Amino acid sequence: MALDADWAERWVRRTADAIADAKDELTELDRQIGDGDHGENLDRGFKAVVARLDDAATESGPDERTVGDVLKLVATTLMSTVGGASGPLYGTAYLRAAKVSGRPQIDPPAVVAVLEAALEGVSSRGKATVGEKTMVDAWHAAVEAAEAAANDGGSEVDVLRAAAAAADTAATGTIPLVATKGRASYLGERSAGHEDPGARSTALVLGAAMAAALSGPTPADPSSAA
Amino acid sequence: MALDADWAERWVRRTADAIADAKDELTELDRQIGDGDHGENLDRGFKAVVARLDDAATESGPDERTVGDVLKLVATTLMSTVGGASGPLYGTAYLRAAKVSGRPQIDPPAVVAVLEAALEGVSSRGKATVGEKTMVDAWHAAVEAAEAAANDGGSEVDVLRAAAAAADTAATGTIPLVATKGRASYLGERSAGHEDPGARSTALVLGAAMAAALSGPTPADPSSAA
Amino acid sequence: MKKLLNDPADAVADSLAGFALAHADLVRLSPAPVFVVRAGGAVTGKVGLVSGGGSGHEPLHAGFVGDGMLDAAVPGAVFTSPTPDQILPAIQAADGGAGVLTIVKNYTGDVLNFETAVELAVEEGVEVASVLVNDDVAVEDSLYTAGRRGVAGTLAVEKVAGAAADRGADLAGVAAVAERVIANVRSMGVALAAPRVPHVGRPSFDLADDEIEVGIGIHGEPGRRRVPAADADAVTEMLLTPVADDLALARGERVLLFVNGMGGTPLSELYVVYGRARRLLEERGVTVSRSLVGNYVTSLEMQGASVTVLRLDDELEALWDAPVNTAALRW
Amino acid sequence: MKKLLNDPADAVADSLAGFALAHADLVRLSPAPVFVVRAGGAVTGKVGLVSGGGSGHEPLHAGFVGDGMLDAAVPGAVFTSPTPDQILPAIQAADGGAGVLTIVKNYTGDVLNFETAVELAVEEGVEVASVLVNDDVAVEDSLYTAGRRGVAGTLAVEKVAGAAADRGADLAGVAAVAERVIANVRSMGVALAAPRVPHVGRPSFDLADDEIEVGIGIHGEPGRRRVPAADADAVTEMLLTPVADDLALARGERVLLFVNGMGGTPLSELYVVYGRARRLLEERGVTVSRSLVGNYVTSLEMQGASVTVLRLDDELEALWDAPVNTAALRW
Ligand SMILES: Nc1ncnc2c1ncn2[C@@H]1O[C@H](COP(=O)(O)OP(=O)(O)O)[C@@H](O)[C@H]1O
Ligand SMILES: Nc1ncnc2c1ncn2[C@@H]1O[C@H](COP(=O)(O)OP(=O)(O)O)[C@@H](O)[C@H]1O
Ligand SMILES: [Mg+2]
Ligand SMILES: [Mg+2]
Ligand SMILES: [Mg+2]
Ligand SMILES: [Mg+2]
Repeated sequence: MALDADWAERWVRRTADAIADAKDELTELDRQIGDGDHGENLDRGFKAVVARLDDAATESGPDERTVGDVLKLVATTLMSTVGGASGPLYGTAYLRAAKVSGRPQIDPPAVVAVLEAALEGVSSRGKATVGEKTMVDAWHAAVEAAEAAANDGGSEVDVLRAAAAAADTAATGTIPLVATKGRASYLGERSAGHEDPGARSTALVLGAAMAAALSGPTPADPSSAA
Repeated sequence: MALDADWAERWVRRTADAIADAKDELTELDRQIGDGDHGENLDRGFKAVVARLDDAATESGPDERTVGDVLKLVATTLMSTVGGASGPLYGTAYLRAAKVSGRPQIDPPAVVAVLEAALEGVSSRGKATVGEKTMVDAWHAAVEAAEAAANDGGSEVDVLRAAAAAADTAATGTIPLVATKGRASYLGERSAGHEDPGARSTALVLGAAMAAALSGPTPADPSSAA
Repeated sequence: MKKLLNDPADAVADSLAGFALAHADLVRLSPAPVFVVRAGGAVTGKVGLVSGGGSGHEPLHAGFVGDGMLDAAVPGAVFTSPTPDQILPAIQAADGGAGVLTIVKNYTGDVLNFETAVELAVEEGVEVASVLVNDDVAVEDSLYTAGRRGVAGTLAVEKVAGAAADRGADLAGVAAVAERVIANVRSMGVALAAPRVPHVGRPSFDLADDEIEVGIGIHGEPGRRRVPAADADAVTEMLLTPVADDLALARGERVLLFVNGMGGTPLSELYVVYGRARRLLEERGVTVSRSLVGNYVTSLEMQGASVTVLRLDDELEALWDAPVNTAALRW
Repeated sequence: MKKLLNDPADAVADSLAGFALAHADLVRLSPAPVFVVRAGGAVTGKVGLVSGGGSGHEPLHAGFVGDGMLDAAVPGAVFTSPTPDQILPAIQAADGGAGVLTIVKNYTGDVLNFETAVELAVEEGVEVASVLVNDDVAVEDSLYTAGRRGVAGTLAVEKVAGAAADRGADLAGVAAVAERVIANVRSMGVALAAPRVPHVGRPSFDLADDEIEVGIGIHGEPGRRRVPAADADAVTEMLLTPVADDLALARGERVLLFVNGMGGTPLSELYVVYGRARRLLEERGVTVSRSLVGNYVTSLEMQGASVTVLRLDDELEALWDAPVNTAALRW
């Protein structure tokens, strides 16, 4: 099953649901070592993305979108609605990802390229490297695992499953770290012992990507009605 | 045993002790239906009175003071240190009481006159009458009881015991009343069910007067060392 | 109970000492008896304005000493009116030969202590007039109360009377304009959380998480009634409606709308209240031609706000607009 | 959680609407995308000043829009930096042809969002310079942090740069004077109780009754360390000492001393802190020649305060003294 614009839209809608469900958890993580708004920020952003997708869905005509078209819409919407650190970071991630996915369908190596582009976007924008207790840790682990799965000849789903699992582990792995980037760095040693909220939300984003790939289009999905 | 300036000084010192002991209780009563400062106000005032008495006590020479001299010192000190409603009210009470006790010693009818003058001072200054849930209720009851005791030929102690007991009962009697004067009147019906702090402090003042009369001068009393 | 204070007994003195240092260009502090006077002292030929009351309402009153407003302020202990021995020298210090107006908030304690001081000042040869501010519509002015309290409307009285004195009005004239403000200003307040008096160590009243206290004063007194917590629009209506009704505002009139913070509520919330109060006035056909929003007549760190409306005419508007230069109000 | 708000999601919009109505003589509000601009718009030939950041710090920044300070302010959601699509039109609205200086508090979010907006503005042909305010000595500026935060010192940068722009300095000149303030201003803050973000429903951090949080920022972030509660003198010393040390103040120097309230602490307590901080500076042989005390850079209703010191010279003093007419700062 190839990953197309429909998949991208399902991914984004599932992300919005996952973020909404985890809103309080993300905010609580951010309350511990940040300013307690990460869940609220992303929820506001992804709700806006879904609203724009809904608007677009009511337009008629065949779906001629590329994967990149959907990701670009996500990028610009997040940039203009999230604010904070995570707005520009996720915005840049989706923007770079969109640039390498301007095709109707993407295969496993292209999925890896999408994740690599996202990682590159986050790290160049935020100037963080692995181990600084940020979302970079989750994106980085995801890219490595995705590459390995693709090299092993895995399917799109295999690649995304590997990425999601690695991001989840990496998010948990931020717990003992001392933050040296972002708001948590103000706490110094006191930041250790808490999970980084951005790494956790990255794991949710990638989990949604895998689930969207697994589920395929369904008639109940408004995006497939267009 | 006649009541002289020494008695007046013992009265005032005992009042200061009684107020200090009851400070939190008075403040709590005032917190319920006022602004929570009555105990603090009176404690500040009577501590200042005691400080002035201590200063005076270090002066040598025979005690030529009248009862009124001591009460006047109390009046002016309270007026300049208590503030709030109770400062001028108690201040005027002691000032008027001082005016009718400018003698070295006072007998039972003179004790009644002192209490009457105090009541007159409070009511003329505060324009409250009996039943408005103020200290007037306690002073008024004290005067009536004192008169009755004096008419019955009671001693100074008898008169003060009657006054103190009546003030105590009257203070408790303010509980069901709805205040129509002072800060508690702002509460309307909500003021019912709480004892008036000023009526309670009046009962303490009169209790101290009786105790001072009962105890007599003792060598341990600094005022008798002069 | 955590506060940025040293010995609670020194709270007022420490605070005034800092205030006087920070605003040495505007005020001078008399440490004993305690009062604050305009840096240059009395202005010869100008009516002097003196106000005062319990501390805990900062910036009221000391923050309003300066050009175009008060000449002296007399702070008592926290929530306790000052004593005559403080008020008397403040009156004398404010007297530039044209007499002094005392502006007293209507509380038994303030009334009695100012009364005594004024008596003494008159004996000393100072010409004194007094006005009582009683703008709080939460209290019915009847035989069954000590009368309406003076709350945030006091600021308007002090500002307008100060401008009249600056313009050269005589004592009767300044008193008359002050009375005109008093006759046309009304307020009502709400508390979401009680203040904590330094030496008391606990909140002045107990309020559940879903209750608010409507019709509160500025001394941590409980209010007229306790109602379930509501949103800003609903709460604002509870405050604005009795104020506007009591003023009997007619269509076409114009007013000053003053939303005052009680000390512990964020400024951003005061603007939410302001916006709603303004719409409610506009719905009544009343024009808001002047506005003030901020923490001016506070009750320590009480959370809550009050809404004050002053009916304006050309003269009051001009006096409101006249220059003022004090620590807390300046234009 | 009681607040004077309607739907928490509308908190910022409702508050700004009220703010714009109350100060229509000074500012105009763009509702979508949200920003606040000086009533008259950009001043032709004058360098425009734009700042912004998360809401919840009121009166910062919108309260400083007006003559002699900011030309536009961009408020984000509570404690969340604004987005480029708000910042860009604010920059454009502030541009009077002489270029725009953006004054950004050093937080990753603000930096990234302003960076993007500035890029876009430059593409649109606006000349833009930017400065980063990072006055908070509680955070070490090292490889291991996101760098010092921008806190109350931001007010001084905005005031002084605003005066320089008013005087006719060009963009490079205004940026240079802003950098000079940044190089000479340091702050440190303490919290006694945490703020409560509208949509969160509980305090931003948990603090026991006998603990204070030293080295806090203005976003409800926990501070550098938690210490037992202490009196005002001791707490003030914890704030002033690192500030003065970091500035390496020498005897004979003169400074602005700014004691800033976090929103929920009574003004009277701020003056207690001011008095102590001033004595500590004087003990170091430093003269306090300018002072500011009040709630200017807040953190909703957080209880606490910060101490800011700005090293002054003749030029900075003159720019500080220059006239300013904004909702929150006026002289
Ligand atoms: N420089 C950075 N590089 C990468 N990620 C970062 C950086 N700074 C912050 N983050 C991520 O952003 C998350 C916080 O996002 P959010 O709470 O929405 O923004 P803010 O910190 O502005 O409130 C952190 O948990 C972290 O993962
Ligand atoms: N008009 C009045 N006449 C008589 N007593 C009064 C009057 N007003 C108040 N009081 C008394 O004063 C007491 C309050 O004193 P206090 O708390 O010290 O002053 P304040 O009310 O100014 O805080 C009340 O309990 C009441 O007994
Ligand atoms: Mg955050
Ligand atoms: Mg009281
Ligand atoms: Mg009192
Ligand atoms: Mg944030």
